[in-house]
Amino acid sequence: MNAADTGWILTATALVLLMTLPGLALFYAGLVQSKNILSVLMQCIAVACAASLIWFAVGYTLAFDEGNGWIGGTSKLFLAGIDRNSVSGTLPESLFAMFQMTFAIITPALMIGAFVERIKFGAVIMICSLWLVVVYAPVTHWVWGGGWLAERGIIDFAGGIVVHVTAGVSALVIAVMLGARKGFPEKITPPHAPWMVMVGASLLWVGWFGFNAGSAVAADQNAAMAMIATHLSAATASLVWLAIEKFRFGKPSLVGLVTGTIAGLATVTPASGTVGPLGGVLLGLAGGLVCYLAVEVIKMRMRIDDSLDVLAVHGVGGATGTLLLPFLATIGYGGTGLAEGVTIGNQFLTQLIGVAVVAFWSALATIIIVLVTKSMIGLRVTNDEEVEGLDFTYHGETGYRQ
Amino acid sequence: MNAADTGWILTATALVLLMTLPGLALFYAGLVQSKNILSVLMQCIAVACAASLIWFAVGYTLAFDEGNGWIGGTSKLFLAGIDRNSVSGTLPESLFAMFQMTFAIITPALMIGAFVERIKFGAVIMICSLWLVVVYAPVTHWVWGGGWLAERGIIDFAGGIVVHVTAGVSALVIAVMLGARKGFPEKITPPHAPWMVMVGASLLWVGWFGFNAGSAVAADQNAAMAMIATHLSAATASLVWLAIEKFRFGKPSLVGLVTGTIAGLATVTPASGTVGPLGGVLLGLAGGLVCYLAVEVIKMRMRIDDSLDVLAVHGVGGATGTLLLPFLATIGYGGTGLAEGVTIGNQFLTQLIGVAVVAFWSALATIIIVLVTKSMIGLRVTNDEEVEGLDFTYHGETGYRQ
Amino acid sequence: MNAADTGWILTATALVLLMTLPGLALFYAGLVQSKNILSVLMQCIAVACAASLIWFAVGYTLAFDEGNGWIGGTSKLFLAGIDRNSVSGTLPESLFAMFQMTFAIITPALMIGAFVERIKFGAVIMICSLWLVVVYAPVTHWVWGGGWLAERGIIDFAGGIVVHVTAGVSALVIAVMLGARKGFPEKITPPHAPWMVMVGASLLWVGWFGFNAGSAVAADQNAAMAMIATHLSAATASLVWLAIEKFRFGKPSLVGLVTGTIAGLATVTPASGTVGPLGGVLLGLAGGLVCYLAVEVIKMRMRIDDSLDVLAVHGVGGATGTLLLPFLATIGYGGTGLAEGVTIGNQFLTQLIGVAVVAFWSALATIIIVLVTKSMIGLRVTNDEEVEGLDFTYHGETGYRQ
Amino acid sequence: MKMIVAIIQPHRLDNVREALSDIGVAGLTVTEVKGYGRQKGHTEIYRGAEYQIQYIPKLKLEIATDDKTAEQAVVAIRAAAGQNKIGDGKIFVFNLEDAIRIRTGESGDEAL
Amino acid sequence: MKMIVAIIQPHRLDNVREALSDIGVAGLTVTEVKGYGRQKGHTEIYRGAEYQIQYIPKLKLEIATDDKTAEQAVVAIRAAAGQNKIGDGKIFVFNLEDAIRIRTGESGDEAL
Amino acid sequence: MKMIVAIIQPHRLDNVREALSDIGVAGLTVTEVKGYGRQKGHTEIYRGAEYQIQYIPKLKLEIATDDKTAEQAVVAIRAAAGQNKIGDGKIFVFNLEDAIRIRTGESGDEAL
Ligand SMILES: Nc1ncnc2c1ncn2[C@@H]1O[C@H](COP(=O)(O)OP(=O)(O)O)[C@@H](O)[C@H]1O
Ligand SMILES: Nc1ncnc2c1ncn2[C@@H]1O[C@H](COP(=O)(O)OP(=O)(O)O)[C@@H](O)[C@H]1O
Ligand SMILES: Nc1ncnc2c1ncn2[C@@H]1O[C@H](COP(=O)(O)OP(=O)(O)O)[C@@H](O)[C@H]1O
Repeated sequence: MNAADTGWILTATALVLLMTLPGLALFYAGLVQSKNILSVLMQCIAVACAASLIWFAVGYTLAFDEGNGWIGGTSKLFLAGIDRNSVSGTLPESLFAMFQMTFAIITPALMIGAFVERIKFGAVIMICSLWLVVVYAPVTHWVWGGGWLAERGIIDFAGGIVVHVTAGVSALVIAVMLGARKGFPEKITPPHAPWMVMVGASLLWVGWFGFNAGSAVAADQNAAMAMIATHLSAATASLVWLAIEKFRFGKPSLVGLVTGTIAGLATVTPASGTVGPLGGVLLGLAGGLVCYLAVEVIKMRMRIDDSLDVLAVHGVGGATGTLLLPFLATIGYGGTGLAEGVTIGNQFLTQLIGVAVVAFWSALATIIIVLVTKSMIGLRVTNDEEVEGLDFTYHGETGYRQ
Repeated sequence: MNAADTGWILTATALVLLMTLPGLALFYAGLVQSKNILSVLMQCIAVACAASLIWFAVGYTLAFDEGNGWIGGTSKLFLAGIDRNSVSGTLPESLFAMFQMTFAIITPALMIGAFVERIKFGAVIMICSLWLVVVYAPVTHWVWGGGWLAERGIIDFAGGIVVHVTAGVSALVIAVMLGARKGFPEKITPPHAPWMVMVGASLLWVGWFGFNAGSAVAADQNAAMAMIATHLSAATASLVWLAIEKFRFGKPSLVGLVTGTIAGLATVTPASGTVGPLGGVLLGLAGGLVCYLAVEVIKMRMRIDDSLDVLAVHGVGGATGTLLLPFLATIGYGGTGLAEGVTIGNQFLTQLIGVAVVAFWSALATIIIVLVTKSMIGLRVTNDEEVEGLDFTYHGETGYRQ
Repeated sequence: MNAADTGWILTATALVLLMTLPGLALFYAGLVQSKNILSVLMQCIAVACAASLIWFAVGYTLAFDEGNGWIGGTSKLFLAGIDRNSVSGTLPESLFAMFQMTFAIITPALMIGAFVERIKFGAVIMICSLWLVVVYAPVTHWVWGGGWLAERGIIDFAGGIVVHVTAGVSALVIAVMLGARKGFPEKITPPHAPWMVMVGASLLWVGWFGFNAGSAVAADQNAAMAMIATHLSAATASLVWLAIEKFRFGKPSLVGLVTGTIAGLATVTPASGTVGPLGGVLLGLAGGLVCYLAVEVIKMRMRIDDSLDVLAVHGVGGATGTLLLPFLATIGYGGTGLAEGVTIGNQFLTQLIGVAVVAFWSALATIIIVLVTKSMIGLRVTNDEEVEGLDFTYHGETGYRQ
Repeated sequence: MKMIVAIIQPHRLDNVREALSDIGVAGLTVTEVKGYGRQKGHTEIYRGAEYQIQYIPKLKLEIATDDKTAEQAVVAIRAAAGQNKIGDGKIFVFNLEDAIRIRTGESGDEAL
Repeated sequence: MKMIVAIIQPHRLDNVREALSDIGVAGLTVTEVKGYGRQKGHTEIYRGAEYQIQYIPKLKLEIATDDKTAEQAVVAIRAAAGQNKIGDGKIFVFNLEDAIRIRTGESGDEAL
Repeated sequence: MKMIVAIIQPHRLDNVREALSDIGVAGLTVTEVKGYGRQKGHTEIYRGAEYQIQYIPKLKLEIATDDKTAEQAVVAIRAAAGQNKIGDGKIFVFNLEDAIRIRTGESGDEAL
């Protein structure tokens, strides 16, 4: 066990929890109508709690216990066998399990953005809970738990595939199956609190240092390089979004800029262990552009009410970074290059297979999960409930009383 | 001196400060009426500042300087003698004193929840300042400073007794002596900003990692185990509260869930160095249930206006964890068990004595402090001031001007 | 490379980013009118993004690459040559560059407070970008990059001169050249959200631990001493401000107290590596008093609309700490004393020269930058835009929609 | 001229506005108000304690019309706002002595 | 019918409402307003600078009643809202031509 | 007596208030309202999607005056609020049957 690494990952764990609570919760809550602010905060924190217990009970073992190429073993159900002497790499295994738990918290929480303002609270909990077991745990095993994609040499440093592609694709599926918000797209009301969106995005940015630099699971140069690449990608994508809005509409918006921030962060995530500073900047450029277009296509053209653009920003960003990584591994200084004897072509193919198969599995499994949930407790609130707002109808509370 | 431990405790110190500023401040401010939001924030930060200077001047030496079983010595008044080479365990002593200072900040600040919306600002400062010297410093010495309870082998890893029992009991005493808010209980108005309560709770949760895992004063497996136990207790208690509200009222509320979060965190605090993950879950279960009942009993049955439930959530939670700890030390994996040759019975007795004596002393001393304060500057604002709100009447400001 | 130091600076970097995003942004946004809240948040985050890329491209090399006494070299443009093995002291150089980047982010962002509510968005970006290259990078080289002031033995541990004097002086210059807000001083409206100001100040306080204790670039006793001195200065200055308002107006305000907090933090910054706890308290006393007077003089007497008191709080605070430091280096315990054979007089002279020359250069360069910006894109919004508010006129958004 | 003041359920606003434009009423002024009446307010529960919310959010619409349009307007509002639930609201009709358009100074019916 | 409009101090609301129900007035509509009048607004001080807050938060109550109840209502409001301080507020009485209950279509006194 | 109700652009408030005090009108009540009329609301764009904001923030001023002051008041308001832009707003004049000062019980013109 290495104390320095342990100290840094204890910190990184706190930072990743900060991403969801309250970072992501505020980011999403500011984007909805004021009559639904509490429902979004509630969905985020309730999912975080449920995910924690599920990860403790079955998630960790299915993801990280030795098993076959497709799924982990069951010897660590309820973290069985993990005592004060168990280690994982240079960390106490309890810490590794805890660090990974914060990833298992934010990933399903990310999906919430796709179905806010119209979904039953119970459905959110059920869908996210099943999803964690059926989609997140196995995919984590494939990529980080020594599964078949790991075997194939896929590179996903901090979760472009594991976190962003899974959540993004599944979110879209749920949004489609649930249906759009009343009045979408013409009569949707704008974000009720852009300032809150910015605060959430800022906390996500800060917390993402724990997410990406923490994924080095060590306090070393790889963590350092991941942090600077992450930061530069976020800054670049933010400015890309600002520039696009400036030229298209004349007025760059705060909500736009911070959406770019998140796009940049999602895009650099899988590559943050592979690229250097320049690579980070280039990923930010690509992520900013691609995600902006993706929002257009999905919301405007395809008219799908992925309400807070989970697929367009997270899924597409994560996939973009995953696929560009082979080309950027050797750009500029600070990159790691690819493994001995692996060509850019090979690596790209591996990455592509990873994205495709994971996207496919996420979609398929989510369809089943949603159908099951629908048949058991239903998905959508009534028209009146949607009109009155979920804060009062589902939680009996009022968001603002000034 | 160990650099890795030092790095982690520097971090933990920042996290514990974050718990109070702005965590606890927001948690409390969101629960009051909008006309009192600033007064609550002001009380929290002013108490934090006063506590810092008092800890520097007399608190640290009375708590941690060698003395007798009841009180520490005075050789470290104004941190005398602490220079750049002084160490405490594997840490620079200046860091240990600073880390402990953040505990001395949050403990009196916790009490504020009991007397909001009706107490004079001056009385808050005076009561909390005296309390820090008369209650907190000695009790800290008893438990953590080598005092009589330490001698007796009491286990209070991060402050179930030192922080939560002292603050909870004293808070109730102050609430009773001050009297209820105008119109309590029928005409009290609901929390003005549940979203703010959730943000505060989230920051408390994140900061609590520094509080509990930091109490290992090392970057090691004990810190790691404390973090995961803490997290699981918080998640479990949150869901317990959610479930209770769902079954009793049909609508689970955000304020309810996050109240459960804090109950779970307070409950696991004393035991977080002793139990493993499963112990954390069980403590969360117990804490969630017991604290929920305590709120009922104190507010509904006894009709005491401990306005934000400081005793019910913190005091009762801390005591519950302290008393259950002997039974959970060996449950599941990752627990430490009890000291060589100590039976569960012995340990429980010790824990019980600790809780009882500390509760008694906290109550007694607080009564005197309040009487002194009342005679010198008075306790309660006038009826008109209470109606107009403390933000303007005591601080000359307006909370919201949109 | 030392892993423990690396772990702490990774953390400190996250904390310093937290200072700007969202700390400073909220601190400033709460002080303006609600119709300008988004414009302030936008200016802060857009400047943060621009500064990051500029630091990556030219800032770091001009500040820290070997050069002459006045400016650094150009061998590290775009962080050229920094790979995974490059070290700086005991840290990976990529981390040192990243840590310093967060300083390069907050310094220009500090200036925003001087010209809010009336400046063109484009002008903010242009001025801050040029300023970073022409003022911040060279001055950083002078003091921290081995330049002429370093040679002369100046002491500026965490940026009293580099950060606060540069930003404060330049901010005032910009405010003067831009002109006051419409109706200043009689008809200015009070802060629209004091609660938000307090939240921002709290996050600044927490983040400042990374700023000052991080400036030890090690997890050691110097970091620890810096943290406690920093904290005590903040607490003291807060109470000084509270006391002044209590005696002058009868009502201590929240905005006042937290302004004292920031004054105390700015004042201790340059000295936080030199003094001990008592020195921190004394600096807080001095900083609280001097900055309070400075606000009076600049706003009331000189009637300059440095809107959020950047010079009075940051510039004056930083200068005060820089000049007092020689006298406090040996007060109480925990101070470092001055270098072998350096008298208080010599050191004071060096500090004075540093403050004076940096202030002069900041003013001169800023005048030119502002003139250039004015001639190219103009500085001030139209009267109608100012009346309608910058949120909608420049960013097309509405801050609150409840 | 008449000033029609309607207290309605917030979510009926768009309905009502469309109904009014159909009969050629171009302008109106909306105010967020709280209503107290037959409709019992809801209760909210925090930490087990019940809070009775007696004042219910409503919207108040003020519509100035000429005399003949007034009656149609009342009918239109009723049709568009009514859900035949307690709390649907009320319509009040006042005599409006004069109306002036600030921009042009037109007064009387032309000002509407 | 009459429409009684009362501008009162916010914290007198409950008093007034109770006084009104005592005389059988069931409904009313409340609006948050800002008042300017004899009562000088307070000053707030931020960082040593004084800010004059001229507009004072008040509540505006609108109560529709039949003609005979109107007078009692005015008396009741005065009694319940008055503290004999500047800023207590004012009561305005208008003629109300018609009132319609949206739900039922009842009009005139039955609608109240 | 008359009750003058003016819907104006928010930023014209101070102008109007000064103009009114010049003609000796001491008091008024201000309400934040949203207006719908000839003036097209602005659009806001979030993530590329356009949102049409149809209801425009306005201020509603209520000024009770005696009959003779009323006309001056209308003129004064027009002059002070007008910028000759669509959306400048409107002025409505009602007959005010009675006014009572809560504090003193004075009624009629003395109450103003
Ligand atoms: N006498 C009244 N004067 C003024 N406003 C009233 C009066 N009675 C009702 N209202 C308003 O009308 C709204 C609806 O009235 P309510 O009695 O709740 O339902 P309904 O009119 O459908 O029976 C109330 O919320 C209140 O705002
Ligand atoms: N002429 C007026 N027209 C409309 N509202 C008025 C008028 N005069 C006063 N008010 C309202 O009545 C409130 C109380 O009036 P004020 O003159 O302050 O106290 P008082 O009526 O007790 O002398 C004011 O805040 C304002 O809202
Ligand atoms: N018929 C009406 N009844 C009530 N209020 C109206 C009416 N017409 C306009 N208003 C109010 O007057 C404001 C300005 O009117 P508008 O038509 O936009 O500009 P203008 O009167 O200058 O042509 C509107 O925002 C609305 O609040």
